[in-house]
Amino acid sequence: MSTTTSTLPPEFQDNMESIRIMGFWIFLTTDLVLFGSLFAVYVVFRSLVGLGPTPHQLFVIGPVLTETLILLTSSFTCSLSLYSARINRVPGAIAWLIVTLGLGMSFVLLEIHEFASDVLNGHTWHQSAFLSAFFTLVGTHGGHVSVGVGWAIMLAIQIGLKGLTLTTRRKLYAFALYWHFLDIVWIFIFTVVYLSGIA
Amino acid sequence: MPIQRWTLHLLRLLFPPQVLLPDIVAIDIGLTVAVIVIGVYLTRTRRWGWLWHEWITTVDHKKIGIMYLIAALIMLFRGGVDALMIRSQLIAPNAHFMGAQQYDEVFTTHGTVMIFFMAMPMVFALFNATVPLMIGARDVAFPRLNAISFWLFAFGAILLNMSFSIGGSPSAGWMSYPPYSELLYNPGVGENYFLLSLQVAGIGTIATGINFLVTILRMRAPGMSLSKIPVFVWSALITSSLVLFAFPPLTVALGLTMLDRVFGASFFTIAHQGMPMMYVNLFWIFGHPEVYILVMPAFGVFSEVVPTFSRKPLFGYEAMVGSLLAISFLGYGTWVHHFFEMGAGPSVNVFFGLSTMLIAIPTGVKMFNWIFTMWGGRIRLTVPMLWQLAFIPTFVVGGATGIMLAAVPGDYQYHNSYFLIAHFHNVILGGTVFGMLSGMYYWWPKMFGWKLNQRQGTWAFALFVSGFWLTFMPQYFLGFEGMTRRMATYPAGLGWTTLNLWSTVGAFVMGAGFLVMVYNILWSRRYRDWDVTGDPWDGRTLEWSLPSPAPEYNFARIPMVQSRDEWWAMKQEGRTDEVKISATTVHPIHMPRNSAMPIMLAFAFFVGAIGLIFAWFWMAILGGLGVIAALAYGSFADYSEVEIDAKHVLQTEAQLGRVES
Amino acid sequence: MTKTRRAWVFPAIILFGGLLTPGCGSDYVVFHPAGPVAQSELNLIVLSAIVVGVVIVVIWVLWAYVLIRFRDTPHNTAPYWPHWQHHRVLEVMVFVFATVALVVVAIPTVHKTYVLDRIPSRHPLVIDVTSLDYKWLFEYPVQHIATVNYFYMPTHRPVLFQLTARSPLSAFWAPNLGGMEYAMPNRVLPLWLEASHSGVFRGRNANFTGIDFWRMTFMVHAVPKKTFSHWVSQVQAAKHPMTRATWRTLLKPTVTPPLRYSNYPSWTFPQRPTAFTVKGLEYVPTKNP
Amino acid sequence: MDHEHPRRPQAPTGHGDEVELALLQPKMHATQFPSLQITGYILALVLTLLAFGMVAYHWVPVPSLIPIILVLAFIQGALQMGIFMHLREGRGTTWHLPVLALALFVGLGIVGFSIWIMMFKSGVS
Ligand code: HEA
Ligand code: HEA
Ligand code: CUA
Ligand SMILES: [Cu+2]
Repeated sequence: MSTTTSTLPPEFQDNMESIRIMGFWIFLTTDLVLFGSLFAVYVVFRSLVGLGPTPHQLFVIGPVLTETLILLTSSFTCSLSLYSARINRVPGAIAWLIVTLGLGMSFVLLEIHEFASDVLNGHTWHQSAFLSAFFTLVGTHGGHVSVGVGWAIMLAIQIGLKGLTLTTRRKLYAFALYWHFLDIVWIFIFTVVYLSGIA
Repeated sequence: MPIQRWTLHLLRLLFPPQVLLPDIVAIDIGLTVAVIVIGVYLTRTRRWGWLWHEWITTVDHKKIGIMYLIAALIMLFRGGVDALMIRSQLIAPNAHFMGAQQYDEVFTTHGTVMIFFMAMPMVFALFNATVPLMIGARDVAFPRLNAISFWLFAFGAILLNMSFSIGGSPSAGWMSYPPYSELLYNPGVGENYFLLSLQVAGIGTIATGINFLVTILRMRAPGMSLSKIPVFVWSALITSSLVLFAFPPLTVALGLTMLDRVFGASFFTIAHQGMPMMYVNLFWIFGHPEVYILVMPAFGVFSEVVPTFSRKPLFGYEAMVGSLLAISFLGYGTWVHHFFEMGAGPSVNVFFGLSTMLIAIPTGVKMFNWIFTMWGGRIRLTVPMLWQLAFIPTFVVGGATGIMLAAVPGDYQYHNSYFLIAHFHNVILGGTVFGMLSGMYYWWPKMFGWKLNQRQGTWAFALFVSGFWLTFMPQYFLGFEGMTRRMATYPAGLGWTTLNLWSTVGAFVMGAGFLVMVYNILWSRRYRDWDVTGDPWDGRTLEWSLPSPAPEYNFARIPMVQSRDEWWAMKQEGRTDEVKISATTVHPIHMPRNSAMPIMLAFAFFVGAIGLIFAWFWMAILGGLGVIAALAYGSFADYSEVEIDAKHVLQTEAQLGRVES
Repeated sequence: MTKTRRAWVFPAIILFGGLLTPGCGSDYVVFHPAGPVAQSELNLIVLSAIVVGVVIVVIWVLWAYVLIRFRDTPHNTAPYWPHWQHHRVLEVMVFVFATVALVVVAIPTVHKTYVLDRIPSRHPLVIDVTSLDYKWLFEYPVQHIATVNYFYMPTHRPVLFQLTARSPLSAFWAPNLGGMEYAMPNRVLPLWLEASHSGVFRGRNANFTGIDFWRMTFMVHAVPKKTFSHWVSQVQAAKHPMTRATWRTLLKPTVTPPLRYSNYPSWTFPQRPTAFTVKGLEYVPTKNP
Repeated sequence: MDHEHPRRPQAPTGHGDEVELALLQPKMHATQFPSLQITGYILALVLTLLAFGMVAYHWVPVPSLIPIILVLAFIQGALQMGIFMHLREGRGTTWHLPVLALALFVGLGIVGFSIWIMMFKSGVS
């Protein structure tokens, strides 16, 4: 199993850049434990509804399914962006990145809309431990997605300015990892929070 | 008079009535004077630029290590003063040296400062100072992130210490259990300080964990396989991985409490069906691994110190590494032993009681292996070795009482009593503090280039250790007499008086030991005993192959490692010339460039944290924008480097006598 | 070298002083059990102390031996083995030693944890305990009386304490009778204790709840059955019931002297404990409402 | 552990020796059509809609419903990791894999144990 530098994927050809990618992976694992803790809180608090609504009463599944499909699609377009970068198509990489961040933004907007309508119905997180856990778990994910959108914007600018260098390739790769990771977290939110909630 | 009202209002916000105690005012004045004196001194000697270029913006792991060490020693003093205040209050029944509120604040800050702002930075000081040198690397994997970690820690520490004079200290204990820590029982900003200072420092800690994990896995010199790295490096590796998975639950626990307090959520409140025990659960998912985070580096230090001063290789390297792995793994599954009393049921308690006990096996393997390392060796009683020698008999007592605590029905009687206080000081001081001090004395010459006086060091050691035994042994018996922790004072007639007196006397003996140690450092700095060899202890690992202190690029030539105690092997086989370079082989070296971004980023966090503490949301948003700006700036600036040209390297090495003729 | 050696005398003296001070006076509440629960816990404490004591002694002896024998002095005749770093048999022995010691502690730990979780009687006396800020409220649901900061219990009859709190998390601890258990808001936890001889015992809150936490103590009067019924009828006869107004004063964060009430409103204690409901006399977890 | 060095093309020696930019020759391993990505996308959609259908249209009885959709979520997570997250790419030893496994273990442990602990199963203590 001897690998020479040139047969490695491009992001790993430079040693320092490959070390940075590994650092990012490790960061994602800590984020995974962070979400694990939030899931633990949510699962334990699910039934602590007090005088507030139960999950069943609260959730409207239609918009959530839309959010899910949007995020899945953005995950796909994100992988296309990395794919374009790997076949050295700068415009493709940037274009798919922009599509991705656009989808991410619409996901965030839909989520804000969902939260806002809950709050307007009087279901603030003050109302019960369940609502606190719900808003926090889903909100933390949403916050991560928003950060990802900001990051994607900067990345698109950087790739536009500098082209595909060692550094921008590594950044795009890290961004893709982040984005897919959030997608996976969302799948679990969709399953554990929403689907289980209305089941 | 609206202006007057507003000023009064502002003043009251900044200095709530309980803060206007004469002692605090005195300390505030003292602090202000100290800051002014330092400022004037720096201006007079024109040192501002030096401070900025050499230290504040540095990304050099060696300098960051020194800054961590200084911060940790200052915090040891701060936490130690708190400890002496605690002990002074408890010296006699019905004492009113402090009021109850102030006592509560003092033990809370004592615990918080000691664990998060003394022990953790002390550990990171040693990691930073030595790990890259021990693995033959020129720096850590992410030097700028390393500086960010340090500054986040520093601003976290400033936040916690600020609480004392601006707004009020936290007073709910170092683990801040809700609902007591919720607004209902704890209005005011003290608790917010606790939550946010730990949050800010915690982010830095996670970053350090990532950094050292990657450094050790990816930056080793050629030939240095994982089975050849020194055990201290193993301990750093494993500690880092514990940090990775222990801190996120803490982040969540603190974050949710903050949401409750500042944003009106209902996680751990009594009302709205909040569930405070979930905080306790999350806190200890972090808290138990945390105590191993504190002790494993000490185990690592001892695994370096014992072989060096016994002139023998470490006994059972594989077992030593394996037991570290086993402890860290088991350490994730024991946390319920901190709340056996919550009624989770016998099966839960039995499971966690047994998993706790299991840790005695790998720890026991280590204890015996250190003894076997000394067996058949030649023991030199240097100061680092003395600390190690005190560690073995002390730690075994603390560990043994830990096993007693893990016997579930026994814990129903010990929980929250002074037996518990004695247990954990026994392991924390006997393990972590002895270990870190041992490491400090051991690596001091490597960090600073001069040695600490041995005779004074021995006295500091003797006073500190004897004070330790006198302080904490009586506390076990106080536990059996039914004395619980966190009592602001106690009535006479319960039989607690004598033992408490002993304990207080012991604490002051420890204080004296600490003072001798400070004197030791200052004296040794005044009459510097330079270490010209780079290898003052006849060491075994790679850091001793370098001059003291190491040049900024550490290794002019990256060593090709062949065996475990590589430097020892070089000395034995007469290969020491391998570290020298020649004019033909020298290359220019790229090093990361200093950056102001880390301190700016940490400062933005600081501003945001203050905004959240006082619920000044505009300020929190400002801080958030600052963070984004710093990150964006960092992203565009990329990792810039400076080149140290070959001539300069050659010159430096020649001065150190490390160029082949 | 002599200087170093002198420095060692100091810790040695203090160590012995520290170990010799404690005796076994009656102040050592944990060592003077007055009931089966505390007795059983004490037995485990003693057993575990002996086992870990053996471990400590073994380590100390080895440590002292090595330290004396293998010093780096010019005329030391001890062997020097600069390459000795493995010994399979020794390593296995250490492993076995620790494991055996642990098993000795672990078996009774498991056994007792389960035993202490089952109340040994179908007819316990039930006392509902509420931790209020800086005081303890005891209510007898059958006798319909209530006391503050002290209570009577008959000897030789298991008592089932049902613990809850209208204050931050507290811990109910009467060391002579047995170990502690949390009293927490929103939840009722069961704890059983029994007195096997009469006496007056101290109890206290063992979990920090605020500035007057250290004053939050109570007295347990364990008395023969007759005396107990007598006391109950005395309290009932006093015609001094707890009212809504008294309850409100009790809720305030204050320290109070012992008090007693001939009756109390039932809503002062959670009717439907969140987690438990009575089924026969077995306490089983219920689903949330 | 000992075998990793021969595999490593050059020693990681700090910041000194980065590969020259010109040497960089990105090569695609796959074909010129992103078929892997498309497969992944379709699989994700199918799994999501399957889970959704089970809940919304009661395709399976309630008791086994939640375990089944959880299993579906795990399958989808694994697929996404494998296909989109380039899980096995790396240089030298791919260290992120064991760390990731550990994190999963810890994360699931936190969830599982928390549920168990918070059931308050004590009879009498
Ligand atoms: C450095 C820190 C450190 C370390 C290393 C340990 C190590 C251990 N601790 Fe400790 N502990 C704390 C710091 C630490 N602890 C703190 C800070 C608290 C309280 C926090 C608070 O409430 O504020 C605490 C509380 C605490 C509790 C909770 C008590 C309570 O709240 O009621 C328990 C209970 O099981 C416990 C057990 C143990 C055990 C079994 C070990 C074991 O790891 C010890 C293992 C070592 C040995 C056993 C000695 C060597 C072994 C041999 C020689 C082999 C043979 C030995 C035997 C067979 C016995 N600890
Ligand atoms: C690393 C952790 C660490 C360390 C090193 C220490 C060190 C000490 N601790 Fe600490 N302690 C904790 C962690 C630690 N502690 C924690 C987590 C708690 C729980 C808090 C809580 O309940 O929330 C606690 C609680 C605690 C209590 C219980 C308070 C209570 O519950 O009411 C006591 C009481 O004796 C105590 C004492 C001491 C003493 C005497 C020292 C000594 O070792 C201190 C050493 C002394 C010095 C280093 C002195 C410094 C020098 C000077 C001040 C110069 C002046 C000198 C003279 C005038 C002679 N500690
Ligand atoms: Cu510490 Cu569990
Ligand atoms: Cu512990």
